[in-house]
Amino acid sequence: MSRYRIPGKGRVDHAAPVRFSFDGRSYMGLRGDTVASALLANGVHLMGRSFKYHRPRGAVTAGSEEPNALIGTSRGKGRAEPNTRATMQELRAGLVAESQNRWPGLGFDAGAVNDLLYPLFSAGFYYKTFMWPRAFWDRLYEPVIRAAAGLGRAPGEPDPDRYASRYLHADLLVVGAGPAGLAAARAAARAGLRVTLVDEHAEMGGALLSDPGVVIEGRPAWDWLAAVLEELRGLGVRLMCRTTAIGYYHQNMIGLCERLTDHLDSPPETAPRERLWRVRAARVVLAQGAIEKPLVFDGNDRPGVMLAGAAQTYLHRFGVLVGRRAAVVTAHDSAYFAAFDLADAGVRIAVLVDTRDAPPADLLDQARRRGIEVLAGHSVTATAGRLRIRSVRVNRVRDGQVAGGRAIACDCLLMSGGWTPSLHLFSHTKGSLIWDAAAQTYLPGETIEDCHVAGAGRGLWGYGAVLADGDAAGVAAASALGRAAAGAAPAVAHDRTGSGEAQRELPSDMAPSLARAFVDFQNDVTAKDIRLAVREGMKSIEHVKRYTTTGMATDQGKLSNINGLMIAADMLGKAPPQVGLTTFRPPYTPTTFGALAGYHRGSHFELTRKTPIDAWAEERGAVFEPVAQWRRAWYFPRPGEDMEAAVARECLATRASVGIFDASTLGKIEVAGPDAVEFMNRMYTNPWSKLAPGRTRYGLLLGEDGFIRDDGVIGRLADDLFHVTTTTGGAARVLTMMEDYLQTEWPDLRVWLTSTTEHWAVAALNGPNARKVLEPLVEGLDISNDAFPHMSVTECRVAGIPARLFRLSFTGELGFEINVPARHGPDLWRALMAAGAAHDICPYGTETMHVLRAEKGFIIVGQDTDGTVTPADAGLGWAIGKAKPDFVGKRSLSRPDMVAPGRKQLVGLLTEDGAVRLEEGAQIVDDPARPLPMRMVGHVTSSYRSATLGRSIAMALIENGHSRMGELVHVPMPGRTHRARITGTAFYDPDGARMKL
Amino acid sequence: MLLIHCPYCDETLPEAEFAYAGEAHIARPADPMATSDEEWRDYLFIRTNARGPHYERWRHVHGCGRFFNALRDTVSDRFLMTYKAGVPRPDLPATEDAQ
Amino acid sequence: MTRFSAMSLLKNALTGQKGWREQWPDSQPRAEYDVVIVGAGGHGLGAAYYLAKEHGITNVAVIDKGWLGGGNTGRNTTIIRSNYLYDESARLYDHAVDLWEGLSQELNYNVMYSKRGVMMLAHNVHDIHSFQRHIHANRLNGVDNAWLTPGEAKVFCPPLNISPKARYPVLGAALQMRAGTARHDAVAWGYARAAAARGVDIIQNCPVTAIRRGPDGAVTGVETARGFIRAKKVAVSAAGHTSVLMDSAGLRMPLESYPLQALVSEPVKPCFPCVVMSNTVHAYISQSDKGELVIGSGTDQYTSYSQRGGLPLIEHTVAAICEVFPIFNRMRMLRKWGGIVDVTPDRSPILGKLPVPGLYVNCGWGTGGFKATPGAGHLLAWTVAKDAPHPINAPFTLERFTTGRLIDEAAAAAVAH
Amino acid sequence: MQVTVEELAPVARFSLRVRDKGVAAVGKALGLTLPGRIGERADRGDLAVLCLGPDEWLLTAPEEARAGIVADLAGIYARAPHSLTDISHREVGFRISGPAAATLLSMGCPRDLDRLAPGRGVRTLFDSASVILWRDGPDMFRMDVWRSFAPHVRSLLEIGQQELAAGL
Repeated sequence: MSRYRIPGKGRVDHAAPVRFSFDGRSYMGLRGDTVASALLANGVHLMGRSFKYHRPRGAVTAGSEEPNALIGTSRGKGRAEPNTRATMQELRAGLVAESQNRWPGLGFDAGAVNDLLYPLFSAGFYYKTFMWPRAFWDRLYEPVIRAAAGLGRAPGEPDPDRYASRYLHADLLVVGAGPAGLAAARAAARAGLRVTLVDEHAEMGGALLSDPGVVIEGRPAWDWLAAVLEELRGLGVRLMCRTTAIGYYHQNMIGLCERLTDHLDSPPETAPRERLWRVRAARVVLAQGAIEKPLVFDGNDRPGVMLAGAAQTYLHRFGVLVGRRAAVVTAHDSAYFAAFDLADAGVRIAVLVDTRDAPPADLLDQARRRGIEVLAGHSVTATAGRLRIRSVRVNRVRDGQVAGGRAIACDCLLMSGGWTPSLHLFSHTKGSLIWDAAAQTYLPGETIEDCHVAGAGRGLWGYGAVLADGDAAGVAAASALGRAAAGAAPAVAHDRTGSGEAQRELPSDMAPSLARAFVDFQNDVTAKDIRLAVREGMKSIEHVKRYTTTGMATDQGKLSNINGLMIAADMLGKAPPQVGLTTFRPPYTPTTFGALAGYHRGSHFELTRKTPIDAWAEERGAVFEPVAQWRRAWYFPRPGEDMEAAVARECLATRASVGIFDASTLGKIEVAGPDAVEFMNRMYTNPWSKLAPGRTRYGLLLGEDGFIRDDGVIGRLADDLFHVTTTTGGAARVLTMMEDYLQTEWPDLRVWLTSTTEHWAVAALNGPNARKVLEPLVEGLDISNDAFPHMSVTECRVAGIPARLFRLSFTGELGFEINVPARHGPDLWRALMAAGAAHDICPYGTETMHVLRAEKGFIIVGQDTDGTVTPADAGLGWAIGKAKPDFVGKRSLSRPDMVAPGRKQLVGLLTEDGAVRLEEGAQIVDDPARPLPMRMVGHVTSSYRSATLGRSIAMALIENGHSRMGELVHVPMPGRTHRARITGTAFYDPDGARMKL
Repeated sequence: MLLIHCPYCDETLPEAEFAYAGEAHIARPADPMATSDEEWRDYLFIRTNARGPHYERWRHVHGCGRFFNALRDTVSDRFLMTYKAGVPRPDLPATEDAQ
Repeated sequence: MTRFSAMSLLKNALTGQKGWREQWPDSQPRAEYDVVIVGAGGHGLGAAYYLAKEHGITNVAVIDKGWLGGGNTGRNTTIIRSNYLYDESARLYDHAVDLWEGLSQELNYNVMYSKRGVMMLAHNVHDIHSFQRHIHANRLNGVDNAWLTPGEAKVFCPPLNISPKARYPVLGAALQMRAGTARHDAVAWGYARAAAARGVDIIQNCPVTAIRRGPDGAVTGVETARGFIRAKKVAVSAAGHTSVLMDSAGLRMPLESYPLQALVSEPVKPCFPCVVMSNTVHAYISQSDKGELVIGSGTDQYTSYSQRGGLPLIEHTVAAICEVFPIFNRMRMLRKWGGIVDVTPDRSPILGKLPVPGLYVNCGWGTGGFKATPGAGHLLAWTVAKDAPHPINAPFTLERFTTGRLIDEAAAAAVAH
Repeated sequence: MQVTVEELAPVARFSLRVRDKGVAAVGKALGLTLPGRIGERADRGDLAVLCLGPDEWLLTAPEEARAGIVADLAGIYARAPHSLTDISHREVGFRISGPAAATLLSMGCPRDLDRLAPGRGVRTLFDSASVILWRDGPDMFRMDVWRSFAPHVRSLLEIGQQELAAGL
């Protein structure tokens, strides 16, 4: 047992030693230790180096607000994380810990040279220099600055761990399981509320864990704690340890992050490492207590200098002495209790320095009884020691005059500047903070959320007061939800109350320019830096913070904000509230990315939608492309074929005989009801009244701004029933748009919309032999050209399956689209493949579909149009019902710039050299000889090698293109410029005879 | 994540089930072709962007599917009321000052 | 103004930094100015600086309801780039980049403009087409932007996951080398210091409550919390608060204000050399000179001035980052914050004169305002001084929403089908 | 904590849309009263009718009952115009049952399931998928998911089951 551990003391398991390593050295700790407590038990204070000056640092706290003792932790491949708080990380067998931001080692760190240059590296230093000569910034200064940045090292491998998330609903959420939180939870649970109680530490109890001497309801604190937890469990309260409330969001939604496995020696394989909880609580009680303030004096950052309350915690929770010969400096009564407890545990208290002239008599009395020398009205002006404090310099102060000091030897220095109520979550609610001039601290004011701050969080001190307040908060929450609740403020004996005074820098006889009195430990911001910032005109705390980086370290100012504010206010001669308070921002403590990402990693990052035919295509070795959320078969390469070869073969086979294509992803909307045709007339540009049942028509949909939004073939199955198809990516958008108009503009129309996209599987059969393949499978229907002409639709049975059969063509060949209920999709597909075998039926993918339609000059919305294209621009003026008084987007088509000359219009483009395929997105110019910036008249929207035509083809949007037929344009590419001629868009079978076979 | 009361479901439910649908009470002109370019611009683009109580539309897209109207304070993000589509625009609750 | 130089730095190092004076005075408003600029962000302060320097107009006040640089200037992810598609946009943003390059020297204030390169990821065929279109247009506009294969992208940004098995595989990237980041606060402070040195009054914590017009309809000044301030020219550069102000001048704007969130990780040693953007998965990331990963999120779906923003958006943003950079999964989010961005129907800014004589506006920058800071300030100053737009901002009028000549970059990157 | 997830056999599903006077007529044709409040459900033998919206109901019935339902409602269309759309193949059904059923669903469903009483059902969200969630009993839920979303939902539920099995 190490010389700093008291046998049998604390809440650690003395029978369960745990081995771990720090910077390669092996140490022994106990189950229940944190890394910090275990290292302290081994006499190790030096745990890290500061950000800027690389000064040696030790743990200054025992909690999540720790700014100094940040370490790298790891357990095997891919399981390493930087900047872990040694004060929060529980010991686990085999834990590997490493110090950070030092080279070659923690004891000797070359970076410490910065510490010698501190006179140069003042606040705002970077903004004033590194500007000359200009070129040096990119090449020299910035690389050097960046190389010096950061604390720990980022992980280098993907994270093998899992993360989880859940929603949780509660009547009352209590944040913080200290005395106030426990009392609140108990009162509310007794009244029958659904209560959740969370605490960021490994066990519940908060301050009680560090004050076992207090007696509550006749029981020693720890017995009372055990009993209360037992009762809460019995009442069905959800108790969550190792759970941090990270943020307070709208209407009482609180984000919790629960750490599930980092403390386990060997977690279950499938267990998540952390879980994010999205809690919605009717009421919230914030009982997060208060955070002890450091004092600001020269050398207040030396290893061994620590908050008094932290020393008390290490003693009682972990049975660890932070030193053998302690000095104490305080502006608050609470440090006396820490001193007393340490003294009673055998620590020699070398001196207790109180900045106040007249500390409470009873404390002085208790000190005297313990033989502790108390120096009231004194200041600490310096400390000595390189990697660990060796002595402290103490000076008497009378009416602002600082007398000469004397050095007092010590191996640790406990400090207390008083306590800051923890109001981070409260201020996430945008709640107002009120400055309490007496206590020199901010207290919670008004908030719009149903939230109540209890206990030390609102400035109360002493267990009796805090417990009573928590109990009252629980009662209030219950009655707010209409539950009668009887309060039971617990009686407390041996209470520890107290008060203190607020300090800025402690008075010193040292020249201010030489004092290294730290306000923000991690970022190495000193009192001097803050005063300099103010002198340079940084008059708001926001400016001071950003200029000096105080409060921007990983503790987010939990230790430094108030001290920084007091000093800035002093410098400005204003009251702190006039200088403001930097807003606390979520999360309360740094939160693992993985926990926020939760399940949304890898294949679950976003779902992939697959059609009923997908499995068949995969079997066939299809290459897939993502389209919106879907994956679609792109092409079906045969052994040895690349994409171009496969697509060429698929195109030729389809034009020569027959091809089959999975069109299931097309959006489908059933438009039904007596007013269906009127609705269609208002939504789409086309006229629908005269479309007979059994017939189909190409439909064009605009936005109200007049630009093309979507298109698709629409079939009229009955007078009051339309089968609308949309683009794959547009399906959801179009339905939403239709519902919007229907519900809010035309609620009088008797028509209903239903998405049937996923009810149907769709096989598109194209090619001169399409009918030969389909005919034998169709029951009770003549599909000859006369009986079932181009652009027809009907219901029938295909291969024994009830189907909706369309005759249409997106390829320019004779075409059918067979819709069958999705589960029967594979059967239909197999039947068609079998029937098609005699005709060498060729499955083709989206790329071939694109080429075939481009050869015909059919557009693809989103490729040949881009959200700035009108029907006229796209050459689709024919699709507009001229006689219709109105349809969505009609009015915008007559806005001045929509009819002005110079609009970009869709045309065909044929390169002079047919072997050249233009790049999609290539820009078009009239005069490639001009210097840059060159005037561009348009761009290539679609471009393919057409195996059918034996040359390349392209479509393009070109200024006034429709009136420039036959003209030559130029397409400048890196290296060379291509010449191309403007043509119509129909390259293949322009009069469409083949579709009507 | 906001909590939103759906006037059709008559339940207060998480924002995740809802989709915002822009400012409310901007009716499409009965005869768009009769509007001036400026009137049409106002319908298409001009928005109040109120700082304070804001009349707006939401859709309970992962619920009853209905579009409805809401009055929400854009400073606090608090919903002051929600009401069914087609209900005439209600006056501001007296308690709320319009910032 | 104490000039920053090696000498002044050394002198102060030896004298305990005693020599530094106020970088800008916290001025009290005077009764009248030639020009009042509403909004002391980078844009507004920049405009004041260029009015004084390039147009000799020094009787200028920049008025802000809070502290200077406390709005979106100090609440963004500091990405600077100019590889926009349309000629109008490309010129606008490239003009800004030109000014960024010499800004530290111009202002004698190190704004840490870091040309580390901005790489935009393509995750599907449609992205590729869209990026190719950008790259070709940029090349002919003289804007640098180059196509990288996945392998090249990985070399440029080692943490990138280019596995073809990814849900959103990286199929390539567009890289603008000249693009990068800058230290956002320093931009506001640098302009403030340089403008103040030329006589501009910077008036903080003084909310402008209304814009006043005379009987002839022309602007006469602004009402503020500290009384009426006379001015024949008023330029509003107040981002999310523009609608409310313009309303007082009887102008209704095509603007909506949305909450935009961003976040940073704990600081780590340099591991991320450039800026990466993925519009498809919504991931925007770089590493600050302090070592924090700076990550941009999207806007919440509803208009708001609350500066709160929800958790789901943060969850999605971080998931997107971890999808593209799986090694960051165990990193930790240090803090997130919210800004208010004003968005126009075509997501391009409005920068120019208004129908009201003497009234000028600079707004609608949406999520992209920081990158334009010097350019916007420069062009706003020109427009105010000459009472006519500079050719570069001439297309960015309010009228375009009446005539239909929108500048819609987002629509141009329409969704694939 | 115990929970099982199983995919259910196909059933006939219809989206029924009707309003005003039509509601009563359609109910009559179906031999029941269409529940008037969103989330309420009515049953007649194997036929279940769930009210999803002010003018929207979901009908589920054995597949062999499909033709009958279509014929019954076609008969009254003239009197009571409505929309009856067959969506049998659009969705896949899962049953989630066991003491931990609600906990499992809480990994993706933002609703307070304590407020979804047995015998009720609603359209809601599971992760990114719009689903219809039926509560058939205190520990028994049914979830209808669009076909192409089902594998994603199923896979998430399996991950959740593993978490519960691991006890964390």
